[in-house]
Amino acid sequence: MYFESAAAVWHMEGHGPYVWAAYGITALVIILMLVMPLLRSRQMSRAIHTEERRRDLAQGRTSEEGQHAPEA
Amino acid sequence: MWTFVHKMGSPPWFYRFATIVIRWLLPTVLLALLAGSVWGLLYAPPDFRQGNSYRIIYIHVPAAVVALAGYYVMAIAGLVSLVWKIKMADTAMRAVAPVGAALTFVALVTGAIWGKPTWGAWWVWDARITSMLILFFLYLGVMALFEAYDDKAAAAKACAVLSLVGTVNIPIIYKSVDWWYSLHQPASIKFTGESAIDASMLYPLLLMIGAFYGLFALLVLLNMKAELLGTHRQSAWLRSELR
Amino acid sequence: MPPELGLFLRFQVQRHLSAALRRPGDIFNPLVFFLMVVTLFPLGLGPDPEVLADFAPGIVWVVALLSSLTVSSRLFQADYEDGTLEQLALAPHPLALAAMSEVLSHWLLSGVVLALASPVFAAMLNMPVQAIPTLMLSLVLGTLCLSLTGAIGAALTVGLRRGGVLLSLLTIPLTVPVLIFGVGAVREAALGYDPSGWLALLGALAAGGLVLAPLAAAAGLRISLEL
Amino acid sequence: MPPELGLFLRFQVQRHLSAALRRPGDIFNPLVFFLMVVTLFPLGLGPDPEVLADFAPGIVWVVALLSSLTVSSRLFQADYEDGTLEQLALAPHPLALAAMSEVLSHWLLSGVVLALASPVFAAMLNMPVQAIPTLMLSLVLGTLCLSLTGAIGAALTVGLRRGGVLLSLLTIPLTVPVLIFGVGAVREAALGYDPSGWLALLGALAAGGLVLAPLAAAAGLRISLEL
Amino acid sequence: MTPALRQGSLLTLADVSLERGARRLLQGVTLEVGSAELWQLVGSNGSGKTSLLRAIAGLARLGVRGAIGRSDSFLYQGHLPGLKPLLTCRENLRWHGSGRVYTEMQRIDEALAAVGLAGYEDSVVMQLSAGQQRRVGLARLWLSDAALWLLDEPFTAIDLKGTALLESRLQAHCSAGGSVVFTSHQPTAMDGLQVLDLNQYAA
Amino acid sequence: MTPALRQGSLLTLADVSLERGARRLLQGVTLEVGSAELWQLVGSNGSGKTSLLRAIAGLARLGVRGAIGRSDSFLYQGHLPGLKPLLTCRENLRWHGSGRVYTEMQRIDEALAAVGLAGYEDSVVMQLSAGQQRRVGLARLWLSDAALWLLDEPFTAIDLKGTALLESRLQAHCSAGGSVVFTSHQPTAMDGLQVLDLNQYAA
Ligand code: HEM
Ligand SMILES: Nc1ncnc2c1ncn2[C@@H]1O[C@H](COP(=O)(O)OP(=O)(O)OP(=O)(O)O)[C@@H](O)[C@H]1O
Ligand SMILES: Nc1ncnc2c1ncn2[C@@H]1O[C@H](COP(=O)(O)OP(=O)(O)OP(=O)(O)O)[C@@H](O)[C@H]1O
Ligand SMILES: [Mg+2]
Ligand SMILES: [Mg+2]
Repeated sequence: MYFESAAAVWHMEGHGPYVWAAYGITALVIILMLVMPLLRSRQMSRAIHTEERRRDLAQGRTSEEGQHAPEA
Repeated sequence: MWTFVHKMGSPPWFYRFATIVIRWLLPTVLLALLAGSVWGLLYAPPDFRQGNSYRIIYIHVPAAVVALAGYYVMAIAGLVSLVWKIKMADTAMRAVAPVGAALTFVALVTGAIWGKPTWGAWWVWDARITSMLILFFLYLGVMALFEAYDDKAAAAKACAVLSLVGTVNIPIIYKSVDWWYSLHQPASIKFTGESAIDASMLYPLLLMIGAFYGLFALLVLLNMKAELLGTHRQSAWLRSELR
Repeated sequence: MPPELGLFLRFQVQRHLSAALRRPGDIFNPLVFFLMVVTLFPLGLGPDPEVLADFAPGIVWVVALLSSLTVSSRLFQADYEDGTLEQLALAPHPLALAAMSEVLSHWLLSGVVLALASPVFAAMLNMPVQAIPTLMLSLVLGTLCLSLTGAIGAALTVGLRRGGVLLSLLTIPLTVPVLIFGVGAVREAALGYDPSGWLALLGALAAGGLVLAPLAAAAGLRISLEL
Repeated sequence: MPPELGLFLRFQVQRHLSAALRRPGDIFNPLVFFLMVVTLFPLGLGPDPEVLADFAPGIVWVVALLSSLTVSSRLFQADYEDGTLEQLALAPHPLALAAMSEVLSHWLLSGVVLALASPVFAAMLNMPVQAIPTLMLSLVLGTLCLSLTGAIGAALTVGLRRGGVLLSLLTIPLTVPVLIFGVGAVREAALGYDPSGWLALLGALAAGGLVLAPLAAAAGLRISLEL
Repeated sequence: MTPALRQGSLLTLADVSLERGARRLLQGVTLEVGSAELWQLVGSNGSGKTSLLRAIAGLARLGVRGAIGRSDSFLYQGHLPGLKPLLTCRENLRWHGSGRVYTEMQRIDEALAAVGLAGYEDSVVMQLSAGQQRRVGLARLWLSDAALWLLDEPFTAIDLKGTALLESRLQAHCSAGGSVVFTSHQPTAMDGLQVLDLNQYAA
Repeated sequence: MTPALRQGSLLTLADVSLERGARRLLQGVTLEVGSAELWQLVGSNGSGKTSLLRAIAGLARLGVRGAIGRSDSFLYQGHLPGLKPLLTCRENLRWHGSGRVYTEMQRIDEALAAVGLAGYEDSVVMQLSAGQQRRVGLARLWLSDAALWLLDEPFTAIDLKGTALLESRLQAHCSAGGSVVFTSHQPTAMDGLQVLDLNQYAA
């Protein structure tokens, strides 16, 4: 470890704000980029599930029966 | 080899492949990013000229390098989709653009932040910075074009054409921006020489570059999966996959 | 029995020119536009002749780029909207040839005319006289490159509503080399050096563009027709 | 029984905004376009920060003017082509009110957004920080003037094919005062003086324009409908 | 209400003549439309049907001579439907160029259902077929409370079922005391239809 | 000549299915058009007539499945006439988008006369009425020597006399061994007309 104390890490001899801002923004962008597709996937699969259930209900089947849908 | 390519082109197979890869890649990449950052931020020695502000290099350079490579990945995907009409290539191209744009954005913003303590200005019209900005524009163009089409199949084809044209142009752009800079007898601002970097600074940098490549792959795969869920919501394989 | 390719190209260009000549305003208006925009710069930058002369090549070239973009955004619009494009796509001739004829007519009516008129702008901005031949030649070559690039963007956006700004977004990054080479040539000539290196680069861009851009534009047009 | 005038205006603006929000690109693209055009200037004029800072107010304002012109050239185009304009002309409300709503929506989506983003351009061109509030305020007022002027030109040219360049011809001379006042304000602020005189002039232009331009635009639209 | 309008009628044309470019098109057109009347304008291509309708609506004034009196409560629908391609069917009907705003979503949905577009309420108009787009425009007839309708070729691109539907709507409007003046090249078989042949006024 | 074309026929569709956006439009369309045949495509609004014609012409390929074989000698005329508003009728016919250039002015004038536009040869197309503009586009049928004609709603905006004229032209083309596939909502009474109802293939 190069720095002696947590305060020194924070301050970085005056360059702290710049360095931490850069890392912070980068972390923010990475998290956003990770979360967006995950959220979209979850939303999609939930939509597919409800659609499926509605269709199964309409056909008077339980969702267990529909499990062996043929591969397309 | 061909069977592998063939398999990659089939959405069900790719979906399963991506699911497995993501399961391994996600923790690995996060760990590598964390380790590299801690190493670069806390353990690497400061630069003798720039002091601690140089620690930004551990995100700035990896982001810049991967962003540049990303454009070629996108163009290759475009070529594959135009020539061999493989649908997954469309999806890949669609997925690369926002990731590449985000990484370019990171490179630009961290560079701008770095510039303030180093050069006293948020922005300088250095040749390399300028060409990075143009790369950002190229990504934004592809994204805007994709947005503008309603029909996603047509959108992918259009973006493929655009990114191929861009690829032909990138070397010319880079060269021309270099000449532009030398034409105007640049101000006394210079990047630090690249060969001067010490091993204790280099290793964390290499680790971070690797981690960013992994991050790129991870983000692209995640985007592709989300895209597949959207476009194949009617197909039986996806429904059985989700149970 | 389709006519020969050369004949096809000739008739196409002829058709464009005769439509344009029916409205001579279409030729003069861009020139006046150019003139007005060039006058905006002294208003915006301050009228010091020294300063203006120094930056004249840059100003003329930036304006040329912007005005070329503005005009080329509608390159295929009329043909798309009235169904001519469909017919061209179904024709036995390669669509790239039709795209090329469109670009060439557009260039003759805008770029070449602009280059011919450019000495006036040079005079307005105090550009040294020895730079004028270079300015004209670089504009002739450069506007061809700009029209070719614009054609690719126009082909990709022709089927879309509100393509206007989108087109600029797609093409501006691609036109950066043209701007740099053009300014480089005129600047070098204004300083009394030999600009032929820069002009050669512009020529190479134009030649490469003439081969590749029509192909890309044709691919873009086929996609747009699917919408 | 027609709804109240205020309601009419509100619904009109709402209609425009909801069409624009369906395509967020319509809001972001002009910003990116602006960024790109600002980038063209260092490429044309050279990277020297001193020079750029000197020219910055002029550059930003010329670009704002040109981009406003480009966009506003199509202000009434869609309404003309799909027949909405006929209906508006037959409506019990004054046509000027409809024109005003068109201008206001356009301004909200372009001018105001541009003003909000202008600090980034200021940083890129090394403009002094103390000039930024003035830059933003002057852009808000100035782009309203530009949109209003553009609307008059667009109304007069909407029935014509290839109105694009013609429009610029009509409106550029009318926008010269806006450019001069805008640059004046920013320049003054950059030098540390009080820009309120220039801003007051811009505000007066905007207020006068808000009253008169819709009337002129409505008259122009009626003429265009006769074609 | 324009001054030339006779009492109790919705439209009066007295010796109207039209010019376009430098050419005289029509001369001496005289017509009186009371309430509950159904008029079809016929005439060969280029005889001036569109020009006359636009003159009646007040969109064209240059080259129009003679006295035109027209009720203020009218609806004009020309060749162009006035639809915004990026808005959905619902949004397009919600707001009408004439400044009318329909806020009851239920009436809008009923109108859409009436023209056979149930299920397309939230589709963007751009993605409809030629006939479907025309139908969205025609749905306005189900929302209108104007007395006089001026319709230029309303049957264009509409299929047979749609034609029957539209005809019954026009007749319902007449039964309610309104009047319709429309152009069409196809002979239509509606009760009480009166035909004005513009060829006879050709100048 | 596309590979899927059977010997002696001008158009073969084998189990063609169409998709637009994410929606299946048509499924299992099968059709064989030999020479001297006259086919009318019917179907309600939005059933996919335009989409099918575009797929046959080769303008749409995304979302088209199945085998389409079509003679190389064909003419497609869609909703849009492909006329330049600023050129005159003569100039517009002289040059055709398909790359064909007709240099004999006499044939052009004959075609214009055939569609009832004698006297308008040098009029700028922009200033013609809706039906007259359609007629200029249709004049191309008098100049064409393609075997297969694909026409999308050719009768739109044409008056009764014009309709009769066009019908006789289509029949003359068939007598000469050519074939026509056209869409129209109006029932037409031509000899030997065959009708394909797309509603039956709706997916
Ligand atoms: C917005 C501003 C900036 C941008 C867009 C930018 C862009 C880039 C790019 C693209 C690279 C990778 C080049 C390569 O690996 O070949 C890079 C590397 C680098 N940048 Fe930046 N940069 C910016 C600001 C800065 C600043 C202010 C500094 C600090 C002095 C800096 C220092 C470096 C260093 C040291 C490298 C790696 C060593 C080298 O390859 O020379 N950059 N930058
Ligand atoms: N650009 C588009 N994007 C997505 N879907 C579309 C598009 N254009 C048309 N469609 C859909 O395709 C279907 C068929 O359209 P098409 O134009 O082929 O119908 P059509 O049979 O020609 O109808 P019409 O008789 O109204 O002309 C319609 O239901 C429409 O909603
Ligand atoms: N913009 C114009 N400028 C000059 N003349 C015009 C213009 N538009 C139409 N005309 C002329 O006016 C005449 C009547 O046109 P109009 O559109 O009223 O005919 P129409 O009866 O509606 O015909 P159609 O049945 O073809 O729709 C035509 O002969 C045409 O040449
Ligand atoms: Mg008409
Ligand atoms: Mg159709």
